[in-house]
This record gives sequence, structure tokens and C-alpha cells, in this order.
Amino acid sequence: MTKDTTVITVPSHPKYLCVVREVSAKFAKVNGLDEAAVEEIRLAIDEACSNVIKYAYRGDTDKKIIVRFRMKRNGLEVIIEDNGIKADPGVIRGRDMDEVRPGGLGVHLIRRAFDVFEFDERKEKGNRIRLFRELRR
Amino acid sequence: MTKDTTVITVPSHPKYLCVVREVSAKFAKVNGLDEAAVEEIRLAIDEACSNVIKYAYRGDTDKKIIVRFRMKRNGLEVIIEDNGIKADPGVIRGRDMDEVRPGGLGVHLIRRAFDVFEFDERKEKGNRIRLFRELRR
Amino acid sequence: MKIEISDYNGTKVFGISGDIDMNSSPELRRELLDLVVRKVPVLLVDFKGVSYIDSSGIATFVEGLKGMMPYGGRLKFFGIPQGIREIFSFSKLDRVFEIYPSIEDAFNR
Amino acid sequence: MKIEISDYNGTKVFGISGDIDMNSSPELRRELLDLVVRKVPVLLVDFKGVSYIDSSGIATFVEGLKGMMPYGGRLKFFGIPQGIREIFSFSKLDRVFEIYPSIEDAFNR
Ligand SMILES: Nc1ncnc2c1ncn2[C@@H]1O[C@H](COP(=O)(O)OP(=O)(O)O)[C@@H](O)[C@H]1O
Ligand SMILES: Nc1ncnc2c1ncn2[C@@H]1O[C@H](COP(=O)(O)OP(=O)(O)O)[C@@H](O)[C@H]1O
Repeated sequence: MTKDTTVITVPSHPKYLCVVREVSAKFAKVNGLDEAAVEEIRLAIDEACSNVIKYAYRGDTDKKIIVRFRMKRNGLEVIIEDNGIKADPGVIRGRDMDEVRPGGLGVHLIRRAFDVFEFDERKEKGNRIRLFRELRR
Repeated sequence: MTKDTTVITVPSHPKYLCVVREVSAKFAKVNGLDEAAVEEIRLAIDEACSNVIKYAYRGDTDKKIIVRFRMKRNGLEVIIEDNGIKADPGVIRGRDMDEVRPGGLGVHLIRRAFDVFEFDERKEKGNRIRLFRELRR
Repeated sequence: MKIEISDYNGTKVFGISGDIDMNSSPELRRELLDLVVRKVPVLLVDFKGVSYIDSSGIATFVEGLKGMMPYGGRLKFFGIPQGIREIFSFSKLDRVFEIYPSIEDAFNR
Repeated sequence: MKIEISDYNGTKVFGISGDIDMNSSPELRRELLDLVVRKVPVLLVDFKGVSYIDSSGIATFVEGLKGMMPYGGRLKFFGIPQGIREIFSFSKLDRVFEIYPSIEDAFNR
């Protein structure tokens, strides 16, 4: 196992989002990220996992979400996997921030915390989202 | 995947114990255990994982510890696996509580939180510890 | 998350504590829309105990506000912790919601 | 975990905050034994900020106390939060350590 890798697997029930949030925050913290970064990361990973529940699993609460954290020399990598409905990365767009309506904020919060937010096209079934936050930014 | 199962894999570095603690506490909490139970469970799992680092891995910090939580109808099951040195369950004994010396407290704290604390003899390499806490006790 | 509903000089107050996330926001939505359909004129929301809010929580308040606008109802927030304040300003919703430092300010203005 | 070392009427005080666990107890051990080898007569330990302690933290204090006994040094705890207090009593170490409610009590007795 690579040093500084942590993997958490939870059911796709929203009640487990708090578990993922705590792991995200503690992982970032023990690897030296500052408090503001920790809070951004906590929220971003929650948003990404909420979207997995909503869109990949359409609300099914007994599927699997796997989140893998890895501290690299140049930054923090987070990989989120599901085996739900494939996303069309083309439609993933937050709302215009000057528009006032419920929704469309999650993607902005993910992009605020992470420099890279991409779907790994090589995954055959389900989705693999790759997030990366550079240490110097 | 079974409903209400969560798995966390961390490196055998003591800095990740806080990650395991948070997962333990949140898992117990979202599954309805009361605050006193949550705190006992948090501490017991920390103690069990500390022992894996100390005894199974002799302080090696880049091995794997896998902790699996499962909420069953009658209680909470926690399975802790390593692939380190096999334990001799016969020697696992806490100190006499009336003796004042450093150490020997961890096993007592594990038994306080869990009704079952056993090594699964079927595991070939490494150790698999099974903890079980009954809901009604 | 927990919501305590109380009364301040005749005005309804939501005292929210804990995490507002995808798991708890449906309950917040029920409580909020329950008052909105009854055309509550003013609702004060005490954020002091809120430890976390995600986009589902924010969306719920946007929905509540949109429900109150047609009849002139007012949704007023107070006691917002710094970390949560930042999410409102990041999402530019601090210009949309009425945000006050204290319950007195929220009530009087 | 963080340790702030200060002085109260000429007596050394450890103000500990955060989690004392297998990761942080080696640092606590270093700081504690550093004073013990210099035969500190009294050490006050402020637990108010301690959020967690495991058996490695407890063991560290037992070791410190055992180091102080031969020369008559005294290790005094105060401000112990309820949850942590329970671990001391569960392990029967509340009969071994000097535990006081406040820094004044710890200092004066
Ligand atoms: N994991 C995902 N799978 C599929 N579609 C997604 C995923 N994440 C986001 N999307 C799409 O991107 C849009 C914007 O997402 P987001 O900003 O989180 O807002 P919201 O979910 O509130 O609409 C969503 O409406 C959805 O169409
Ligand atoms: N996972 C383990 N593998 C091997 N031996 C163990 C394990 N856990 C506990 N032990 C044994 O049981 C004894 C008591 O454990 P514990 O109560 O945690 O106290 P301590 O580790 O402070 O000695 C240890 O000294 C050790 O010999």
C-alpha cells in the first residue's frame, strides 16, 4: 500500500455523508492542509458524493460509494467511484452565480476546492471522478 | 453491498488513528447509538488499532489496517484486519487494574465497549479481530 | 440537525443546530414550507448552532425565500458563524438573504 | 495535541489541548520526562482543552508520576472534562493521580 492513502467505502445513503466528510477533513488535516483548505475540501467531497447519490444512483440508498484519498508530493488526490448510471460530463455545469434559484451550487463548490475535477473515461461501468488540489496555489 | 456497512483502510501510522476514530464515532452515531456508547466505541477501536500498529506491525507505519463496520439487527460488528505478525490470543491480557503501571489498559477499554473480542483463527496471514456490541445490554 | 421553533415578541424563530446536509435538509424543507404555505409574515432563523451547511441546505433556504416573496414575507438570518457566512458570500447569496448580526437587529429591521 | 508551558505563582503548568493519543503521546512524554529529570517539585496539568485521551496518554502520565515519586515530586491535574474523568475512574487511576477542580485548588493543596 502506498503511504498516505486512505480509502472509505460507504452506502449511498445520505446519512453516511457525515462519515465521508469527517474522513475528508481529518485526512487533509493530518497531511498538513490548513484550516481553510480543510473546510473547502470537506464541503467539496460532500457535494461530489451527494451528486453520486442523486444522479448516478438516482436516490438508491444501498449502493456503494468508494472514496480514495492520496497525498502526493504536489497535492491531494481524491478519487470517487460508483457503479451507477454513467454521467455525461458535458452536462455537468453549475448555474450562473448571478441567478437566484435552488441548486446548481455543488459543482462550483467542488471547483473552488479542487484544481482538477474530471471523469475518468476509462472506467467501464459506473463513474470514477478524479479531484486534485495542488499544494501551492 | 450490505446496507449499513462501512469500510475504512488506513496506513498503520498513528497519525491516521484520528481518522479511524472519527469514522467509528460517526458510524455508531448515525446508526442510533447513544453518546456514551459512541465514546466507548471510539476509544475501543482506537486501542485495538494502536495494538495492531504496536504488535502486528511492530511500529511499521506503511502497512494497511482495514476496519469494517456493520450494523446488524442485534448489534454493531467491527472487524479489524492486518497482515502483520500473528498474535497469540493467549497472551492478550490487560493488567490487574489495581496495579499501577504504564500500559495494559487497552484490552480493558476494548472489553468495556464490546461484548465479543476475538481473533478469527481462520485467517491465514495476519490477524482478523472481531468485535461485537449487543444493542441491548 | 435539530430545529427548535420558538417565538420572539410574536415572531417565529427557527433555532437550528448541527449539520444541514442532504440527509437533514428534507426535514428543514418540510418545516420551512409548512410555515410558507401558512404565509408566515416574518421568519427569523438562528444560525448560531449550525456547524455545517452544504448546497442542499442553501437550496432549501432559496426555495423558502422564493415561496415567501409573492406574499411579501421576510426571511431573516442571524448569528451566522464565519465559516458558513463564507459559503453565502461565495455563492453570492449574501446579497439575496437578509443577514443580521443579532436577533434584535433581525427583529427590528 | 498542543502543550503550552506556563507559570502559575512560580509553579510550572502544562496546558494541554487537543487529542492525546498514540500519535501525540510521545511528545507529551518528552516534555514531561524533561521536567522529571530536572526534578520539578510540582507540575500542574490543565486538562480543560483536552478533547480525547487513550491508554497511551494515560500510560505516559503514569510513567511521569512514577518518575516523580522517588524525589517527592507532585503531579496535579485540574479542569478534567467529564468524558476524560470517566477514563481515569474506569482505570482506577483517579485514586492514584491528584485531581482538583481548579488551578487554585491544585496549587493550594
Ligand atoms: N455525479 C454526477 N453525475 C451526473 N450528473 C451530475 C453529477 N454531478 C453533477 N451533475 C450534473 O451537473 C449539474 C450541476 O450539479 P450541482 O452544481 O451539484 O447542482 P445540483 O445538483 O444542485 O443541480 C446537476 O444538475 C447534474 O445535471
Ligand atoms: N493486536 C495484538 N496483537 C498481539 N498482541 C496484542 C494485541 N493486542 C494486545 N496484545 C497483547 O496484550 C497485551 C495487553 O494489551 P493492552 O491492554 O492494549 O496494553 P499495552 O499494549 O499497553 O501493553 C499487550 O501487552 C500485548 O502483549
